[in-house]
Amino acid sequence: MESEIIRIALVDDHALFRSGIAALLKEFDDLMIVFEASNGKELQLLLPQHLPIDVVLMDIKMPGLNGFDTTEWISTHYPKTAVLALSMFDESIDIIKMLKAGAGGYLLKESSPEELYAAITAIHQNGFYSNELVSDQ
Amino acid sequence: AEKNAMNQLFEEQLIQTKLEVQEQTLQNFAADLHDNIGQLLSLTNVTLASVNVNDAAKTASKISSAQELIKRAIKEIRILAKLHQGESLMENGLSDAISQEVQWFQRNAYFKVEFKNNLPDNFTLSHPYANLFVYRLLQECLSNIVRHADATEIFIFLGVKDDCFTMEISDNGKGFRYNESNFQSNGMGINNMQKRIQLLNGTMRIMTAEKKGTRILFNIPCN
Amino acid sequence: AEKNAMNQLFEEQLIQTKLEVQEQTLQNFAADLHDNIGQLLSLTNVTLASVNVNDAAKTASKISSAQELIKRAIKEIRILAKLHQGESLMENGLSDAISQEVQWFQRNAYFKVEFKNNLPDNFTLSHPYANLFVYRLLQECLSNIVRHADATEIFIFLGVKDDCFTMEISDNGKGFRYNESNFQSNGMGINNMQKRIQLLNGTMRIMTAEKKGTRILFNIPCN
Ligand SMILES: Nc1ncnc2c1ncn2[C@@H]1O[C@H](COP(=O)(O)OP(=O)(O)OP(=O)(O)O)[C@@H](O)[C@H]1O
Ligand SMILES: Nc1ncnc2c1ncn2[C@@H]1O[C@H](COP(=O)(O)OP(=O)(O)OP(=O)(O)O)[C@@H](O)[C@H]1O
Ligand SMILES: [K+]
Ligand SMILES: [Mg+2]
Ligand SMILES: [Mg+2]
Ligand SMILES: [Mg+2]
Repeated sequence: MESEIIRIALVDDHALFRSGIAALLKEFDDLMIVFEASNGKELQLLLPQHLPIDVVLMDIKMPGLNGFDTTEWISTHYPKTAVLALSMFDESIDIIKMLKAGAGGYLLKESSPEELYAAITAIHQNGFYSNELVSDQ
Repeated sequence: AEKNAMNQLFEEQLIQTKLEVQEQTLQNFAADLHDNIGQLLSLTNVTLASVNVNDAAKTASKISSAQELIKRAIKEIRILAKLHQGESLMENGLSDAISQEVQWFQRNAYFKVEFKNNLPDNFTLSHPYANLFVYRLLQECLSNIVRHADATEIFIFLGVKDDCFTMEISDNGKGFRYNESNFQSNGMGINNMQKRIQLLNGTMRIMTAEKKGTRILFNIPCN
Repeated sequence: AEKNAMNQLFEEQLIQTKLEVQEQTLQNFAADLHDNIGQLLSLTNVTLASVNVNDAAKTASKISSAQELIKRAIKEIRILAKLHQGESLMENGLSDAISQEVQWFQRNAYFKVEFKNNLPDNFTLSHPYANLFVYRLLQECLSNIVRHADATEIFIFLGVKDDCFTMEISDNGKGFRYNESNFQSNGMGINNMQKRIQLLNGTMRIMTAEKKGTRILFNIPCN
């Protein structure tokens, strides 16, 4: 368990944000960014080519296929892949919709790398990560 | 008397148009702010949070990327604030107003936008309301594409031909069922476009079919 | 027929009011964005620029103040974006809408603002347009104070008395010449306020004299 590498996919339409987060996550030795996608449609193409993916970091607002629908698609077709929502939105409605779609946790984009790391490992091990955003719902 | 009634129709549409332009502007404004600048700042925060001060070399490079992000956010705020100063919208003519709107729209990078502007510099339609009406036509079309089309590519063309102003807006999205003589919709967008085009003695043609994308063509006499 | 004409007057004023509210909102939005968030970011940038990475202790504290600033900017962006989602303005009632406007206004800190809100929670006027009209009355008064009064202190009171909604807005500025029965102005603000107050069967009293500040009292029947 200890040294296992967690395989991650990153989905976000904001290119700069995506590459910034990818760079920061690379500093953690047991995380591996397997691929990045700029929206849900792209993820649908890339995911089957890169299995297994342990955790998907999922933006909400994206063109084409948004975070809600993409999460639902993953839950249906790849139940072993966990989803962690990573969004600007702090509204209940968005959080609830993501959890309902099958996300195992919800983080705001300004969260620190430590929290991001903690959430990724917790979701990978237990299937969910709970913080105030989630437990307040 | 007929002329008077016509004028009143224009006035009513003008004020309604102004309202819509602002509503759309405000919505875009709030969304852009949240989406663009909010995300730049979030990333800045994450970057700073990741600093380990005992590693001087890495710290220096992280601080300089944080500064780059902040500078970009400041720049975007400036553009955003300028872009949305309601009154000054048509200051530099219709062509400029539309170019600015399209430019801003392009930055989202959700869509591949091709913009072809063949208008002469400083082009304006002679009817004082017409320019605002046209601007609103564009806004409505773009808003429909964002909200309904599921498109990835957009094409926008502006030009003058046979003393007519022409605007074409196409997308490669899912299209919809449209029948000019009998179009029922819960929305007001297309209805309002039709009304205003009539007032300007222009025409609007919508070419669309399910799964075939949408192409809208406006023609408005220059005077 | 008379009732119909009345309704049309209401409708016309409603759409005019909406437009004005938005215009004002948009202006405030752009200004706030620039002043508030722009400044926070500039400050962050300066803080980061001053870092000497070889001094680990100071670096850590500077980075954490930069983070504080950024977090505040993000928070403001969230508030701003939410505040201006047009339609939701009156969602939580008139009292809440006004409180938010006043709060926002206070933050600029150009003025000392005393705000006394005696309205019951969730208070709304029964006529559906009345709430927006009242909101716009407040905005116009505040905008006049900012632009014309040269004031340092503002007092705002909201309450209900004898089944009448009451709003008072006073400033300690330079005042102006005002004569209710015969007021000529190049501006539209006070004229529009009069029109709307009439539609609501309310009253507006302006008490002002040169160098004596201005006090405006609104009374509107609750139903
Ligand atoms: N570019 C497009 N691609 C696909 N469907 C479209 C497009 N433009 C319009 N539609 C369809 O036509 C309908 C009517 O559009 P219309 O602009 O009149 O109303 P709306 O956008 O739904 O509401 P409103 O404009 O009042 O906010 C839309 O609901 C949508 O189904
Ligand atoms: N609180 C105030 N203090 C001092 N002078 C005021 C105040 N409110 C209004 N005035 C004076 O009354 C005039 C008329 O105000 P009004 O709101 O009708 O028009 P305006 O503010 O000049 O223009 P507009 O409201 O159309 O933008 C102002 O130009 C100003 O001289
Ligand atoms: K998002
Ligand atoms: Mg996004
Ligand atoms: Mg529409
Ligand atoms: Mg005024």
